Amino acid sequence: MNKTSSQRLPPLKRNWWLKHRFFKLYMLREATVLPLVFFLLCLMAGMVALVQGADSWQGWVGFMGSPVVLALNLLALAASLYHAATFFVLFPRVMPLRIAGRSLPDNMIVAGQWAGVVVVALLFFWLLGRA
Amino acid sequence: MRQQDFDIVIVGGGGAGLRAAIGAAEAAKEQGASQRIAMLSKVYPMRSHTVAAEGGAAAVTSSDDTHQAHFDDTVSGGDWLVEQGVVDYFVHHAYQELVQMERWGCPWSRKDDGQVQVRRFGGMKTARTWFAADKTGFHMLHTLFQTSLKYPEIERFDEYFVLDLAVHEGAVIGVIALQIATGELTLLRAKAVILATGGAGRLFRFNTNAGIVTGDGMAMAYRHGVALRDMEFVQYHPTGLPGSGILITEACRGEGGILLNKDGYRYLQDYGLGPETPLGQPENKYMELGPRDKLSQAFWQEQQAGRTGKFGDSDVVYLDLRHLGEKTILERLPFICELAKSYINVDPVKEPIPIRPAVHYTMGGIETNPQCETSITGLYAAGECASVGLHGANRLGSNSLTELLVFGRLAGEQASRRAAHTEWADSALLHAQAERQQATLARLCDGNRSGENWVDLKHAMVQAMESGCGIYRTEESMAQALAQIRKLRARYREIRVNDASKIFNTELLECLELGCGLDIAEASCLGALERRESRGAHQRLDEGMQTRDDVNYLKHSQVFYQGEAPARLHWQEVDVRFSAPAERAYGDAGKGDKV
Amino acid sequence: MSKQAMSKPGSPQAASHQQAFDEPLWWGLFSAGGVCFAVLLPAVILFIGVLLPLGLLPADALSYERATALLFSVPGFLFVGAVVCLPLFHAAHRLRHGLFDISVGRDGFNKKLMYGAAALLSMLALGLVVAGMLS
Amino acid sequence: MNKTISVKRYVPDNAAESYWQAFELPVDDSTSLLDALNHIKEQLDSTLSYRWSCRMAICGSCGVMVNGIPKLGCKTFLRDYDGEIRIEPLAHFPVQRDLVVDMEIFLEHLAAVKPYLIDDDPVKPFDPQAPETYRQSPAQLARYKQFANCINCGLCYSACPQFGLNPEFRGPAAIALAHRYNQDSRDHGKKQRMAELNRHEGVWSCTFVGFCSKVCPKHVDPAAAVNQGKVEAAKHTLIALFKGDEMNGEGKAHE
Ligand SMILES: Cc1cc2nc3c(=O)[nH]c(=O)nc-3n(C[C@H](O)[C@H](O)[C@H](O)COP(=O)(O)OP(=O)(O)OC[C@H]3O[C@@H](n4cnc5c(N)ncnc54)[C@H](O)[C@@H]3O)c2cc1C
Ligand code: SF4
Ligand code: F3S
Ligand code: FES
Repeated sequence: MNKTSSQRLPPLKRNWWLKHRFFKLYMLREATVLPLVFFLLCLMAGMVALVQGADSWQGWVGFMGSPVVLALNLLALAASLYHAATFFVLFPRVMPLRIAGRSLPDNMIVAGQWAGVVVVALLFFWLLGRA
Repeated sequence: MRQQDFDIVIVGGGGAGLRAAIGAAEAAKEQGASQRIAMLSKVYPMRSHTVAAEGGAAAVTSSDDTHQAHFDDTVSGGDWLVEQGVVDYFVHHAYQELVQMERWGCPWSRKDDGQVQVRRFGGMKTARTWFAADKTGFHMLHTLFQTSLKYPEIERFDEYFVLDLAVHEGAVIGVIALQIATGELTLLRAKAVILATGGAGRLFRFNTNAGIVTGDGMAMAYRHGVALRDMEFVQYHPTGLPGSGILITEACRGEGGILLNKDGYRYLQDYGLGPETPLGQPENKYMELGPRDKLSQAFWQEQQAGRTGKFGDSDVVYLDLRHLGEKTILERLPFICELAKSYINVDPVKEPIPIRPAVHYTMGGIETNPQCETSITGLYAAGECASVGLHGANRLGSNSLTELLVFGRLAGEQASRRAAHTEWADSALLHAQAERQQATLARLCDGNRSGENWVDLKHAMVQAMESGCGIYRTEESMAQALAQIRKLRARYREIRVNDASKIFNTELLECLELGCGLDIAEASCLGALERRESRGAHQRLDEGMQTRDDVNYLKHSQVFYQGEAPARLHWQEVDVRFSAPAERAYGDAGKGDKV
Repeated sequence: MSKQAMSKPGSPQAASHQQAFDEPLWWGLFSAGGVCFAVLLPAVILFIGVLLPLGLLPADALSYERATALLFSVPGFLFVGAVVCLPLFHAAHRLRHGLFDISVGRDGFNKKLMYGAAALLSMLALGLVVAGMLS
Repeated sequence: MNKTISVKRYVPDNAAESYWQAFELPVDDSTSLLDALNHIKEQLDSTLSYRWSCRMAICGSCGVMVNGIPKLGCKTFLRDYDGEIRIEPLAHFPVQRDLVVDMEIFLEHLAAVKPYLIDDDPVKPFDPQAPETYRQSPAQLARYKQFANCINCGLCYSACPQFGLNPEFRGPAAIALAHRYNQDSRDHGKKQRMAELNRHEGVWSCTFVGFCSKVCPKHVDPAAAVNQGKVEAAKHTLIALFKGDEMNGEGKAHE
């Protein structure tokens, strides 16, 4: 009582996350949304192009093939996989699944989610991969 | 100097202190009174030593158990040096207190049908020990602490070191405390004070106790004329880790762990605890489930005979759990695995754990009557610091956690009732005593004085206690220890603190604790020397004193403080109204025990 | 005395605490978006962002006609919801907190900015699908 | 073998600034950091202040930063460190002196979440004359057991940047404790606790950095608790919306 509880430290400096590997990886995880946003904006541009007609659409496909855009989207692909890797391990901790009172082992849940990624990819292959 | 007024002041935030605080708050509510309760502790309550208790808390639970049986176990466990009326009260109130804990959320381990599970414990005839995995004390302390947050009338003074009681004309009028963070003195005026400051295991070099278990409260009451009772009885726990002394709970043996000497032999059968019980079928009061004093003594005998192994520079025997199987070990004794792995790098699933006895529990303490009141009006004591008369010459494992609850509550209720019809004393009286404290502190921290170093004195004290008052004692060893302690007390008057800072001065606290330790160490040695018999934890090797002598020594020792002069000892009759002293027998020899 | 006073239940302070009823919504959108980002986006980026521009898909896989047919439909509407809108909210949430992490701006404002942008863009995206379906 | 450890010292009534002090001391395989500090205090410099008590990783007193990571001194062994060992007080708490930090705010956060069993209208009230326990199956116990193992050491607060950025954040241990009671089959206080958790400074300040769980010496996984708390808070909000309950404050007149 009457101790120093009113005492407060100044909040962290903005470079706090550079001090430890764990925090850098955290920031990297958070930063995966940057290339994601870029890709989403590309995608929306594509939709605009699609509404505008076949020529714009072709133009957009070309735009997507320009080296910088392609590189950024490759980055987005990597980001989505890194995001998946970090996100999937969180899931069983946020929502532990219990079957008959026993909780499902975490690695099973994680494996299940990766299976989902593969299934989606197969679906796309089925839809777009064949002529 | 700041002064604040409270109806009840509780010194100590361990199991006993917290239960007393809640008990007092409830009692005040019942009386329709509004009372302010202060609880002081030199550490945050959840750091108190109760947190380290592992094994469990006893109460008659299953339908085939009886109060009489728990009574008999406790009385014979204490080698008849117990207050039988107190034990009777205890066994009849144990169960309701454990249920109350459950109602407050304590995560007791459960049976499949949802009822609370009990385990076996040393010296208890039947399984009656409630447990929360192997962290019973931890869960009890946190449950009590968290529950105490419900009561706005309990005001906490965390990290306040209580220096002294204020006493006037035979009645307690308050306490004087040091706020550790600032070094400021605070006066708390009170109508009733409860001491719940825990034991004094740190008097000894090799012990299972936390660093804060230094007997401060015992010294405070003692210096004001209250008797310390039965201080010669110090429990050695048979299973401490070599090096640190960290406790490996008795529950390991309750679950079926066995003790082996270096030849892999279950040596306990040679010490009146046999015959050998089959592996995986522990039987109460046999072999590994004999009482702690007998087991520690057996270790000593094996050591003398050269049948102990070595771990580092400690002589050790081995606690083998492997036959219990990985699943049971990890489920029932997870904390033990963690401790053994971290502190000695042994995995109990794969290897036997090297262990040795270590000082564990202070049976004696501040003498109180069965209502927890001391000879000073308005001053109560409960928990390990008190000698209400429950443990006698040897405490049974898992009785003390229950004691905290039963007598913590009782002390709280009694204090609340007294406070209801007591007035505060004149503030001037407190201030006068506080001034004296301030002067003492100033002298201690006076950097211009050369003086004794607390580290030297502390090492000399624990050394003296260990060699003089160990598992086995002789007239000569105890006389030497007593003489040494008296010398150290004289040297302590010249002690000096190097650290002049007022803020969080832990060196000052060490010195204050050492002063307390030395005073009660004298009481402990004196009681030991004068008790010329062997009883419970007090075992002599002297000719003619190796057995119990009920004619001369069926008596409590009481030691009275005499300032700088040597302390004085008296003998006090024991309450044996229900059960006459009998042979204390275990193993097959104990079969004839009445049930 | 401050300590006890603060910590007691029912103290005036407790009552003045504001619950954050909007946060569950943002967090729900963030989580759903996170799942989509993790499960759907790798394939989407791979096929549309990489294979398509590299010409590694069969020629008519995403020809103008096929693309229009696929997108301007009810499944297409759902696709945009899952692949564009929810991930937008996911990104908005992380950006908002990221700005707080590096002490940029005030959270109250960042929050409006981020979720507002995500909402606008989402409406735009869904609007495009509807426009496509109507035309 | 000898090792050197550097300790960050700060004694406000002697000097306004903190400074580093190096100590060389003998160590063996079982020397814990706490042993080393005790050695320093007894043999090298008695003015060094730090907290400790149980020396067996259960009382939660002895948290410090070891090379920038929060650790229990008594559960950190010098055998695991080859290079330099730098000891600092726990991060994100105001330093009182040397390795001692002010934990008051942590205790405020703990107390604020009502960390006790709430059952205002029990089916069978407790009766000392005929005491009866609740029933709780081992499976029900298992739902909260892990979260009941917190020793209040505060390491997770030093690990959590969100607490560092905003000390009003209730923080991992307090929320884990609230979750422990919310998950307890005997408890009926979830609604009252939700009023506290469903705040910006409650569960919503957490961005699942997850370092709290990494450093937790008791495997409480507070990060999981906080984020399960988000699910609960979301459910609570939905229910409140549908029921049109009075949503701020303490819920019903429970006190
Ligand atoms: C390792 C271990 C395991 C044990 N296991 C069991 C078991 O399984 N079953 C069982 O029944 N018993 C067990 N015991 C015994 C039991 O735990 C203790 O007897 C009991 O916890 C003591 O509780 P207490 O409340 O009296 O004191 P403590 O919990 O020690 O609390 C003492 C309090 O007093 C305060 N205090 C002390 N001095 C001062 C001062 N000068 N100023 C201010 N405050 C002060 C402290 O801060 C603390 O809050 C075990 C003991 C040990 C050592
Ligand atoms: S959750 Fe873990 S790290 Fe945090 S206070 Fe509790 S025990 Fe310590
Ligand atoms: S580190 Fe902090 S942000 Fe959340 S997951 Fe742990 S509380
Ligand atoms: S000293 Fe108790 S946790 Fe380290």
